[in-house]
Amino acid sequence: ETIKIGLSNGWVGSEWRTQMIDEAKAAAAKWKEKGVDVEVSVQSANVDVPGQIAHIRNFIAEGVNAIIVNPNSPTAFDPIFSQAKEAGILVIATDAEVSSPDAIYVGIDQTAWGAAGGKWLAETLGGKGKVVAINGVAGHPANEMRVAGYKSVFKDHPDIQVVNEVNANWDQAQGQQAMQNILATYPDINGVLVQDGMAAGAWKSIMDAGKTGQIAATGEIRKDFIDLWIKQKLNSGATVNPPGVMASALNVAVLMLQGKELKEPAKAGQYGNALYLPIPFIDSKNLEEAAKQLEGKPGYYSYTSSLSIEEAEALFK
Amino acid sequence: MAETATVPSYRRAGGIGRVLERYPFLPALVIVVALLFLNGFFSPNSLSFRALTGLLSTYMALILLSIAQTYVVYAGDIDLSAGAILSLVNVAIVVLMERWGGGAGAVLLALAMGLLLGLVCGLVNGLVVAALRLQAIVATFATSIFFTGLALYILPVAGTPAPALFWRAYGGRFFGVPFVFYILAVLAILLAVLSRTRLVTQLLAVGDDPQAAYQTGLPVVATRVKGYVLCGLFSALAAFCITGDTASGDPLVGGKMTLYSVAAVVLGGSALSGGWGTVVGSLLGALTIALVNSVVFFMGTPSEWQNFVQGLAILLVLMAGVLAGRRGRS
Amino acid sequence: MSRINSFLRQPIVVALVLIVFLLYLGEALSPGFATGGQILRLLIVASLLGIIAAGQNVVILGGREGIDLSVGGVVSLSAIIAGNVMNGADGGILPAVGACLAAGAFFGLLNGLGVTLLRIPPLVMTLGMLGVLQGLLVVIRMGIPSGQAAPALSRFVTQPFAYGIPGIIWLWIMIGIVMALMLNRTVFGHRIYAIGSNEHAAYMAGVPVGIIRIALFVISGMFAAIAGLCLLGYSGTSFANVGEQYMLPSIIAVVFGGTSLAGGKGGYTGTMAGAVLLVILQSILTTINIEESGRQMVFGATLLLLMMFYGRGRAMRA
Amino acid sequence: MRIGGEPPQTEANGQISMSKLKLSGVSKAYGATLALRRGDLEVMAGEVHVLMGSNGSGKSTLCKIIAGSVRPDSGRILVDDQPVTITGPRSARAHGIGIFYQELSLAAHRSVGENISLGRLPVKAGVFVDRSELRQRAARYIGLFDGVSGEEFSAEALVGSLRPDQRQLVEIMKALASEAPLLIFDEPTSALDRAQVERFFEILRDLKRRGRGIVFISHRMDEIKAIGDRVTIIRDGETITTLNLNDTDPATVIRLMVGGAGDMPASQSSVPAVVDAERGAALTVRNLSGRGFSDVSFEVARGEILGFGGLHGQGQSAVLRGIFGAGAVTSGKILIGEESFDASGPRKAIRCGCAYVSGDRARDGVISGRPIIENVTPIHYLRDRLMIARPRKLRHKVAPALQSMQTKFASLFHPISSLSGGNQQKVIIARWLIDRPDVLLLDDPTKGIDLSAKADLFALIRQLAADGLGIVLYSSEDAELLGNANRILVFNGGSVSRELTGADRTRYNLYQAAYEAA
Ligand SMILES: Nc1ncnc2c1ncn2[C@@H]1O[C@H](COP(=O)(O)OP(=O)(O)OP(=O)(O)O)[C@@H](O)[C@H]1O
Ligand SMILES: Nc1ncnc2c1ncn2[C@@H]1O[C@H](COP(=O)(O)OP(=O)(O)OP(=O)(O)O)[C@@H](O)[C@H]1O
Ligand SMILES: [Mg+2]
Ligand SMILES: [Mg+2]
Repeated sequence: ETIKIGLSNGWVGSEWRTQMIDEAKAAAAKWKEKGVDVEVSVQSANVDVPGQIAHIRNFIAEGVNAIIVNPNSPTAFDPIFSQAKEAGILVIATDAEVSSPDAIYVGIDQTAWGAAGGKWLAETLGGKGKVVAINGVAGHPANEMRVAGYKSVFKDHPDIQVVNEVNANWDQAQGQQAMQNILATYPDINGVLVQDGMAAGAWKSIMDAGKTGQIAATGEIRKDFIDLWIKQKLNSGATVNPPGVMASALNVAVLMLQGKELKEPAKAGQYGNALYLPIPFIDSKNLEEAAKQLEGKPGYYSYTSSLSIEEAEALFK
Repeated sequence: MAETATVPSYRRAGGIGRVLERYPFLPALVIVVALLFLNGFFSPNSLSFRALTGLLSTYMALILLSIAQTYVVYAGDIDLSAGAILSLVNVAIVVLMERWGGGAGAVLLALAMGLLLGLVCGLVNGLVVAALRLQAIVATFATSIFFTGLALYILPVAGTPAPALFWRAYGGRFFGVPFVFYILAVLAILLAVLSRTRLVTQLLAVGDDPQAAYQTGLPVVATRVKGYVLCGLFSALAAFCITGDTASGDPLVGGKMTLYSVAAVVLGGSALSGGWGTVVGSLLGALTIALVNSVVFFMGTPSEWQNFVQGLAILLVLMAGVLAGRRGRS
Repeated sequence: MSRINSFLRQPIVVALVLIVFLLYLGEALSPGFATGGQILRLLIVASLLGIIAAGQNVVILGGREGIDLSVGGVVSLSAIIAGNVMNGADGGILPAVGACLAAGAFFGLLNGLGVTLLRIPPLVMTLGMLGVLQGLLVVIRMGIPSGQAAPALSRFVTQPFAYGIPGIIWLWIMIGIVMALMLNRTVFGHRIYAIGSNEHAAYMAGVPVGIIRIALFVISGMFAAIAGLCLLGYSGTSFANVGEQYMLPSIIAVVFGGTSLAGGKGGYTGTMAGAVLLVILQSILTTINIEESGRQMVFGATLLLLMMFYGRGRAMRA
Repeated sequence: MRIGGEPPQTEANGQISMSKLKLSGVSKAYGATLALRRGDLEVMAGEVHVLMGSNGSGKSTLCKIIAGSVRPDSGRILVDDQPVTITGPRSARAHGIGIFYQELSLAAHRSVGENISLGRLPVKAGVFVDRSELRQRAARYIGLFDGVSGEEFSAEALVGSLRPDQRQLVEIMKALASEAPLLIFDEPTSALDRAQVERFFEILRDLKRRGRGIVFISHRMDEIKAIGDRVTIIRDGETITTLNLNDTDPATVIRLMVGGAGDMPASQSSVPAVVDAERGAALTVRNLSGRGFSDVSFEVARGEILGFGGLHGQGQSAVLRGIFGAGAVTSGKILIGEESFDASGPRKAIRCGCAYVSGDRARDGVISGRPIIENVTPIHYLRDRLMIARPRKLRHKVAPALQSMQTKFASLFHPISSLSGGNQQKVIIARWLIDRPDVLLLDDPTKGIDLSAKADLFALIRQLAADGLGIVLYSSEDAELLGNANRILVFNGGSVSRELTGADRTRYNLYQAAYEAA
């Protein structure tokens, strides 16, 4: 009997999302190898919130068994998810948490993600120094959680002074411009906390300003950047938000549809519906290893990890 | 002195042209019906009463936003801040409802405040564009940044849930009929009433040729301001719908909807240059956008092609809307 | 006296005065803002915007509600194509330039054909094209590996090239000169203004209106492509949707430069000043330490305030 | 009758509330252009007061000041001897002033009926348009022009789909519908045919009888004689004098209008009926059909001025546009000289030596907002296939062309919009004179041009003919045709109904031919 799973992705602005979908499809193929017929149907396009709600409606109309969604809003899906549940559909959110009690979240803890970067920076700077933060889209939940994460870490390091925080909308070029402006007005900063693709941009500005050796800044996980990291011997550390989260979520979904029960029910997070996955971290210690995983991949390919079927099974009774 | 005299070439409309002159939204209607048919062909389920109700309740916000946009387009203006107004009203009412306890009274009061907020935003746009005479595209882009900032100030991060009373009513049924159909009915009456007002005729006359309208003695500035106010009010109504459908506040929720609303207006056969159009067309235009998105999926388009096919389909329908609208006018 | 007055009212003079004022303000708010090096770096960003705005400018000058919303998509596409063609090798620069210009010209041509042959309003045509381009970017990225900027290109954009000034700024200055010559000293330029002021009269005077308008969109596409290429040099690698953030700012730069959105009136020199003005304003906002919501409100309000200096429509009563 | 919502300004039987309007010392400058230096005017109830002055003398400016759409710099306006401030068109209406604008003030996508009432939309319940009142009003005013407004003219027709003369009728109806005690008509007849003008004059006379005051502007002497009571003459923005038309003769009026020089239009009696046949044909048209005309054939010899006559919109303009490549041609043959050509567009036609001047200069001619010189050079650039523009180098070619028509301008680099309508038209004509064309197509070129400018223009046209050009002249004024054309083709229903040659070229025959099949 076929298990039908709908994947909804509401934003196609980055390669990370593409890789996320690809890995989820690959995970479905793995199930086929094991004799479980998992069929995915994908909706992936730039849509607004109503557009993504329409994605879910389409899946309900199609009669899928489970829906995995990378949501454009944390709370906007409550009503539609409850409709999905009424229709007997399992709903899993990934990459960004949702408030709906009718869904579970399988992915990383964005707050912990932010905290990991903050922790690395604080330790690298020896607990003191001037720091700036370049954040993503203001008002976006993932961004706000990450910000909360590093802030909580810095609370324990009173000598770390956050001199400015700017938003560069997860856009590499904007991150680069923001860094440029920051370097001009705060020439004496020691550390930079910057998220995802913007890190490549920020580092570009740092290198252009000839301050590569003087500044520690968080990095990112695309092959392009990791190559640069090694070559330029950057003082960097990158928290990994692996594009494999959707694949992990898919594995969990299949097992749940097979009637298995989680050992520890998904009860974590602010909404009490999260199952958090481990967050890998890349720094000078395991940089070479990360580079090895990415060998031969295209430049935009992100370092990834996901629960294998076996690892997922281990989570269940 | 020369600008005022440019009047379009004189040509008689033929048979089809005449029908289109009367019912400019006809092409949009044909497209919507065709898309519904395609949807049903690829996925019969998607034409079920339940699915159609869902479609309406999800896209009611875009429908209202497109109607909002239509009234400024009537006068030859444009409002790139409509989506930002929607976001602002969305977060404002959600926060107010929560603060006031989420009861029926709180909900109604918050909605009233939401309408007022929409009105004020529209007024700001109107004053900036019509009274200060700034160019509409850039000025409303600037106000959209301002409104978004305000929305972020009110609700820094997406989240606060709307009271269950509110969204359950929006998604619920009364006497066995889904609530959105009541909305649709009220909307139909409202639009019919509005279309008979002097304001709409004046908006269209102003959009046709502002200088001529002024010389005729029409209150051009006041009319354009009223158009923006109407747009603000309908944007607020759109915000109510999105709040009903999403049950939460999100300061960025309307960001992408603005350009869709402009597209919907064009799809409906209205002229962006003003003076010509219908709100029914815009309603159908919004439905077209909704249906294109799902048809592309139900057709089984591979995921990496979905955005492209949608983009292409919308471009083609936009062209069709413009060409048909032109036949109606000439 | 009235001559001085009208000189002071020229958009470009207004822009220059505002630029100086904002630099002072920036320096006052955050010392170090207006140093030479930083100004150069601001100019690099301004030139990226300014090059896109050059295409936007001619399309707007050509009238009939001319506007090109697809520039953002073309910039992204060009950056992706360029990254893949050159893939980190200096030898790949020339082919990349060719490929980008061809792509930019192609989509400009499509825009132009839609606008002239089918008479689709430019806003609609280019908005639709933007959607298509965004979709195409997804498709393309699936098929080809992303590439790196050639070192020479990166140096050209970010490092001093001659007299301590980066190559991209020289390029921008050259574009400025070419644009000024084209608009004022060629028949083509006069024809742009002619179709922008009164298209039908231009047609009756033998101006090939359609061809010119198509050419304007092609030019716009090509400038956007050049900007995409430079953006690749600026950021080192190509990535998705780099161009989108330039779409509306490119229009604002044109408006700040004193070009009327109604067409037929304005020029590029003002637009260059407008681009600088906008970039300075944005970066002042980045450097002052306030909440993002506050930044956005200040930015929106300031834009409105600045617009009061420019292109205000004529009063109904003369 | 009561108009819903608004207090009635006038009664239907024509009782009025204004008996005198007086302007004194009104002035207006547009930047450096002094459009009006000192405008004085006194209009009484029950008279048709003609305003005369050459192009750019400030007539329209004066009218717009009264109507509130232009803000005067100085001067006083008195209604019934009470000083009033007119703050805009609405306020002018409230003071009892209605106007017909020279450039019209219509909404192209609204119906005729809506346009008629647009300035004073009837409302019910405070906010809704009173459709039935709207219809009644439309019927009332459309009825006034029954029989002369042309087919397909109805309350429901969209104004944008009407012919120019029909639009002018709508603007007239709109002015009438204001029911204002004082009505201003700024060149209301420039696109009307004779029958329409006559009907309009009947209406004016009726209004006059009912005690309305009327300001009337036209450049046509015969119209002024037919309808005017008094005339105020404006020269260079200054009111010269006001005269009783009964006590003056046209020559005096014209002398006052043009000032000291007093050039009279050239005597127009001795136009030769035939030209040298040896010079050969400049333009040959055989069995030409297209939108608005069918099976038109004629030949124009070098040195000949061929006139097109007949009522408005009988295909004259369409033929000229068709030849020039700017209008649809479905079949037929056109030869310029000996060479056959098919005008795929104006570009081709211009390259083949065709020139076309339209009376609708705002639409077809003026590149508004650009300098005068850029309005003169495009044809030269095209014919010489130039790529580089050197306006300053072209001055020596441009200046003589402009001077040949006594064009008044301050500098070649000032925008063309700083000139009056007539001078703008001269600039447009000048663009064809730098490189001599072989064929000159004139499509009612003097629409709205004053008498002395007309005289200059026709002197030039005859000179061009003498130099060997073939000229086709379509004019809505019989005098222009009779005074300049060697032969006249009278159009009716899209084809040539009659050819007038030699001694047949009389006013009577022209009338007769125009009306006989219509
Ligand atoms: N909007 C304007 N801007 C600048 N100059 C203007 C404007 N309107 C009129 N003028 C100038 O004012 C002067 C008077 O123009 P006006 O239109 O009143 O003349 P007119 O007597 O009506 O001429 P015509 O018979 O050609 O219609 C002209 O020199 C004209 O160029
Ligand atoms: N000075 C100029 N600068 C730039 N482009 C120009 C210039 N002049 C003309 N062009 C463009 O080049 C095109 C070809 O110009 P040209 O005048 O040679 O046309 P053509 O080939 O002779 O035209 P046709 O034979 O179709 O009438 C024109 O349509 C115009 O768009
Ligand atoms: Mg006049
Ligand atoms: Mg005139």
